[in-house]
Amino acid sequence: MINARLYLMQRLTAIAMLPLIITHLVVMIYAINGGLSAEEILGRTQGSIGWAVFYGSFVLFAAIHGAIGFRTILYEWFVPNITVCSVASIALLVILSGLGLRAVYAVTWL
Amino acid sequence: MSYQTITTDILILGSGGAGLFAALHAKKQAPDLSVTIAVKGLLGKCGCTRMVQGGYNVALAPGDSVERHFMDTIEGGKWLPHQEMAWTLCQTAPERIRELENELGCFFDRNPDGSVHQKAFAGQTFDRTVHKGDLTGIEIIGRLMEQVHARGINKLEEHRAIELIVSSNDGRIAGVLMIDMRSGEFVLVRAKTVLMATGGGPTMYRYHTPSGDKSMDGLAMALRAGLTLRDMEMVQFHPTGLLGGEGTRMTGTVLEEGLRGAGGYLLNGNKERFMFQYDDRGERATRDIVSRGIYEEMRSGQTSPLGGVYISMGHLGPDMVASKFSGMVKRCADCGFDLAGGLVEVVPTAHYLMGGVIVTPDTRTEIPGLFVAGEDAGGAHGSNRLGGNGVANSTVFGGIAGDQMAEEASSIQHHAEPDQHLIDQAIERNLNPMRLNGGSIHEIREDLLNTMWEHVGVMRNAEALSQGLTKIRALRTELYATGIALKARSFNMAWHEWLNLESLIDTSEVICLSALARDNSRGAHFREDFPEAGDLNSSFFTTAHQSRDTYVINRRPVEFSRVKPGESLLASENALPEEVIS
Amino acid sequence: MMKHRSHPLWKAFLLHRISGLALALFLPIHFVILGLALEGASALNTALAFSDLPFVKAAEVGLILLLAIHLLGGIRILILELTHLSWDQQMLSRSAFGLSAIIATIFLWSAL
Amino acid sequence: MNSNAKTLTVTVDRFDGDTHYQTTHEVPTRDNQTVLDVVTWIQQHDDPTLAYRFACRVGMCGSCAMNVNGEPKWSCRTHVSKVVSGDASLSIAPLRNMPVLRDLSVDMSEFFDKWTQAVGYFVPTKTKDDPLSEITSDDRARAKANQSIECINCGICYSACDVVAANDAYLGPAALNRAWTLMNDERDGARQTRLDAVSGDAGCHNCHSQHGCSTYCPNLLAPASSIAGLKRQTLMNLLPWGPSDD
Ligand SMILES: Cc1cc2nc3c(=O)[nH]c(=O)nc-3n(C[C@H](O)[C@H](O)[C@H](O)COP(=O)(O)OP(=O)(O)OC[C@H]3O[C@@H](n4cnc5c(N)ncnc54)[C@H](O)[C@@H]3O)c2cc1C
Ligand code: HEM
Ligand code: SF4
Ligand code: F3S
Ligand code: FES
Repeated sequence: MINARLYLMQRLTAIAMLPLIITHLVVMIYAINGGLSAEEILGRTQGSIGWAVFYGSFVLFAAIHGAIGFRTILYEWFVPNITVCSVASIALLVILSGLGLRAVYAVTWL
Repeated sequence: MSYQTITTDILILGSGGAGLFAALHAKKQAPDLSVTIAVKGLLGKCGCTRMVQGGYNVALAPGDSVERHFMDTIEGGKWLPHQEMAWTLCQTAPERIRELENELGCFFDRNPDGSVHQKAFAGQTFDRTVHKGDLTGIEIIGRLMEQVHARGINKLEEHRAIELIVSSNDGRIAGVLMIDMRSGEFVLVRAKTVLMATGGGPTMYRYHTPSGDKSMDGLAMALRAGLTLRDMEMVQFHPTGLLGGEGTRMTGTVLEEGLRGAGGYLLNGNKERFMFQYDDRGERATRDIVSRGIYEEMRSGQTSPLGGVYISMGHLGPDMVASKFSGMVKRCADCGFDLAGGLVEVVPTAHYLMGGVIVTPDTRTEIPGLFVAGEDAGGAHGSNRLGGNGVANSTVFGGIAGDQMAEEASSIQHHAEPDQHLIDQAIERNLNPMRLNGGSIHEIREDLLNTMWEHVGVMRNAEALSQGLTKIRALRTELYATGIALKARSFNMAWHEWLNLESLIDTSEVICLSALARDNSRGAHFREDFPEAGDLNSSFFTTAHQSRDTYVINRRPVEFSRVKPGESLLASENALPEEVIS
Repeated sequence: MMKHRSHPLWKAFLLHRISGLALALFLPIHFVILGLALEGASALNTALAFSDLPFVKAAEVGLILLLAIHLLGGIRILILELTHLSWDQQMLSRSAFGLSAIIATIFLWSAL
Repeated sequence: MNSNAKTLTVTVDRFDGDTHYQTTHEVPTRDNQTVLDVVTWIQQHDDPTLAYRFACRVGMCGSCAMNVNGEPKWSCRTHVSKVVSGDASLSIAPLRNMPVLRDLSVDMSEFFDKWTQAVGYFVPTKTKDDPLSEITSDDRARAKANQSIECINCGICYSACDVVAANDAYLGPAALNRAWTLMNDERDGARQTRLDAVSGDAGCHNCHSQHGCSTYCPNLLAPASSIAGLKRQTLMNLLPWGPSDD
C-alpha cells in the first residue's frame, strides 16, 4: 500500500507544514479577536507575495499530505483496491490543490 | 482403506535440532533432491530443542579440549556411553557452533573481550556451556526454522508418523506412513532415505518436562520395525519440576538448575532443609542425587500441600532473585507463583531419555536407508546426559544424518517398493480405536503416569518394577479394549491421545523391563536393591527389541574403544573431580 | 470483542486518523469559502457572517481542536518514528490531547 | 476471580470447517489453572471435538496463542485469575488475522511466508571454517539486536495489528521485527536486500504505530520500535541528510 517514497513525502510535508500551521494558528487567534471580516483578511493578505508563497506552499503540502493519507484510509477501511484508492486520492490531490490555489489567488492577488 | 501417496527423495521426521539440521545439510549437499520434513506440530514450534534453557556444551576456550569434554561425558555417563558416538559428539560440536553462528545466524552471549561466553553446567570440569541468556533453544530453533522456511524444503505440518514402511524385497526403507492430523487421512510418504528424529520424550511419568507433542512415537515405531534399542532404563529426572497440582499442564515443567546453584534452598513439608542428609553438597549435589533426596522426603510423607517439597529463594533477596532469574520469576508469576520471595512447590520430573535406537556414529541403523539422530538415538550419553550435551547431540548428529542421507539418496535411482501388507496392517491398527466403543482413555493415561512414577521412577527395586510391569501390561489390554467416541478423524485430538498412549505404553514396558535387567545402579538408574555401580570394567548396556509380541532384553558389553575405566585421555590427570553444580 | 483496541496508543491512532480525515474533507470547503473573495469582499463577508451562527462556530472550534490534535499527535508520531528519543508514548499522546483541548479552548474564548 | 465460584462459564468461538458457531462450557475452577488448562479440560471432559494447539506449556514455542476475552494471549502462561471478570466468565477465540483451520487452530503459513519475504533470515558472510565473530558484550548494535531477538513466533502481535487486518499484503510486526534485528547484526550480508524488501508496498511504512504489537507481545518485545527503526533506516537510504541511525 504505502512504500518508502509515499511515506517520505507524507512525513516531509508534515514537517514542512508544522511552522506554517503554527503561524497560521497564531495569526488566526490574533485575527479572530473581534470577529473575522473579509476586509480584515483581505487587507492583510492582498498584494503580498510573502503571504502568497506562505499559503501557496501550505496548500500544496496539505494537498499532497492529505491525499496520501486519504488513500491509505480509503484502502484500509473502505475499498481494498489499490487502483481505486490511487485514483480517488489523485482526485483529492487535484481538488485540494485546485481549490486551494484558487483561494490563495483570491485572497492575495486581487 | 485408501491413502494418499507423496514422493520425496529425503524424508525427515521431526523438526527439533536434529530434524532441522538434517534438512539444511541435506538440501545443501543435494540441492536438486527434494527434502521433506514431516512433523507432528508446526515446523520448529514443537519438540524440546526449543525449550533448551541452559545451553550447548562445546570445547572452544583455551584450556578446554575435545578430550576433556569427552572424558566428562564418559564419566558423567558412568562409563556406559558408546565411546565413538561420544567422541563424535564432542569433536563435531565446535564445528556446529561455528556453523550455527557464522552460517545460520545464531548469536550466543559474549564476554567483554568479544569471545563467546561459556558458563558452568553440572558435572563438568570446565565452563564450556555456550548459551543465549536462558533461552538458548529459542535462538537455535528460531534461526534453523527461518533458514528451512527460506530454502525450498517441503513441509508436512501436523503430520504424525505412525509406521516405518520397509520394502518387501530387500528390507530397505521405502517410506513412512502418516496421519495428516488436520484431515485425518492416511498419507504414505515414499522416500529414498528417511531420518527419524522424533526426539524420544519420557512423557509417561506423572511429572515430565518435555513438550506435549512428544510421546515416544519414534521408538515405538522402531520397536515395531524390529530395530534394537539400548539403555532404555536410563530416564533422567530433573529435581525441580514445578508442582501446580492436578489439572494443570504447568505441573512438571522445569525450574532451572541455576536456582539451586545460586544458593536456593529445598525445604520439606515442615519447611526444613533436608538435602544435607543425603549429600555433603546439599542442594548443589547432582541432579540424580537431589532427585532421590526429594523423592525420599516425599516417600516419608514430609511433603508440601500438593505432595512435593518447596524451593525457596527469598533468603537471597527477592530483588536479586528477580533480576538474576528474571525469565523464571516472570514465568512463575504468570502462572501464579512467587518464586522471588515465596515458596514454590517442586517435584522431580522426567526430563530426558538417554536410551534410544542403536545407531552407528554416522547415524545409520540396521534398516538400510533409515537414519536416526537426536534424542531418538541411544548411546552417546550412557547412563546420564550432561546438561548441555542434549542439544549438542541433536545438532551434531542431525547434521551428520543430513550429509549421509543426501549422499545415499543421490546414488539411488528408484524408490524402494513399500510393503503393502505393512501399510494395510498399520492402517488397521490405527483405525482400531475408531471401531471400539468410546471409553475414558484419560483414566488409562493417568494410571500409566502414576504407575511409571511410582514403580519405574526415581528409585527402583525388583518388586516395584515387577508390579509396574504387570500394571503396564494390564493397561495395554485396557487400552486395546477402549475406543474413541469421536469418530470423525479430522482434528481428532482424542484419537491422537489414544495413539500417544499406545506409544507410551509400548516404550514404558521396555523401560520397565530394561530397569529390571540392570541389577546395579548407574547414573540415572538407581536400584535400591542393587545400590552399587558394579564393576566398571565389565560394564554392559541393555538392549531391547521386539520379537513377535514380546520384548526381548539382552546385555552387551561396553566397548572401551578409546579409554578404559581408570584411564583418562587427559595426560595430566587420571581422576576427574566429582561432579559439582555451579 | 475488539478489546485489543482498548489501549491508549490505539486510541491515539484512531484520533489521529479521524482528525486527519476530517481535515482533508473540510479543507476544500474552507478553500471554497476563501475563494469567494474572487467574487468580491461582500460575498466573502456573507459567507463569513454565516460563520457567526453558533453551530458553525462550534464546528469551527471543533475543527481547530481536530487540527491541534492532528498536529500535536503528528509531532508525537514524528518523534517516535524519526528520532531516537525514547519518550513515554502514552504520556506523549495524553499530553498532545490535553494540549489540543487547551488550544481549542483558547480559540473558543477568542471567538466569543 | 470470584473465589467462591466453583465453575467458570467459558464461551468458545468454534469453526468446523464450514460454519462458525459458539459453544458454552461450565469448567471447574482450580487454584492453579491457566487458560490452556481450561481449554484442555473442555476437550478432555466436555467436548472432544474441540481443536486447539500447544506444545511446550511454558511460553517458549508460541503454539498456544488465542484470543482471551478479546485480547491475544499465550494461553499456557495466562493464569485464569488474571483474565476472568467478576462474573466468572471467559471467552475464548482463535487468533485474528490468520485463517482458522478448526476451532482454535489457525493456519500460520502466511505468517511465516511473510517472514521469508521480509528476508527474516540470516545471510552469512563467513563459513563454519572461520572463527566466531568477536563482538564485545557492550557492542551497541548488538545490544540493539538483542532487544528484539527473543521472539517465539507466536503471532500475537500479528493478530493484534489492525493494519494486518486491513491489508492482506502487510508483512506485519513479527517479520519486520525480525528484519530489524538482522539489520543490527553486523555479521549479516544482505542488509540492503532486506531493506529493499521491507520498503516495498507491503513493508514497514504501512505501520501506523498502533502499538497493539508492543502492547501484547508476551515476551515484552517492542515490534513498534523495531518498525520505527526500519522506517528511519529506509529514510536514511533515501535522504543523504536524513537522521543518523548509529
Ligand atoms: C525443558 C527442557 C530443557 C532442556 N534444556 C537443555 C539444555 O539446557 N541443554 C541441552 O543440551 N539439552 C537440554 N534439553 C534436552 C534437549 O532439548 C534435547 O536433548 C534435544 O533438543 C532433542 O532434540 P531432538 O531434535 O532429538 O528432538 P526434539 O527437539 O524434541 O524434536 C522432536 C520433533 O519430533 C516431532 N515428532 C514427535 N513425534 C512425531 C511423530 N510421530 N511424527 C512426526 N513428528 C514427530 C516433534 O513434534 C518435534 O518436532 C532440555 C529439554 C527440555 C525438555
Ligand atoms: C503540521 C501539521 C501536520 C502534521 C505534523 C501531520 C502529521 C501526520 C502524520 C505523521 C501522519 C501519518 C500517520 C500515520 O501514518 O499513521 C499523518 C497522516 C494524515 N494526515 Fe496529517 N499532519 C499534519 C497536517 C495535516 C493536514 C492539514 C491534513 C489535511 C489535509 C492532514 C491529513 C492527514 C491524513 C488524512 C492522514 C492519514 C491518517 C491515517 O492514515 O491514519 N494532516 N499526518
Ligand atoms: S514479536 Fe512478540 S508477539 Fe510477535 S511473534 Fe514475536 S514473541 Fe510473538
Ligand atoms: S500493531 Fe501494527 S500498526 Fe504498527 S505499531 Fe504494531 S505493526
Ligand atoms: S504452549 Fe508453547 S508457548 Fe504456550
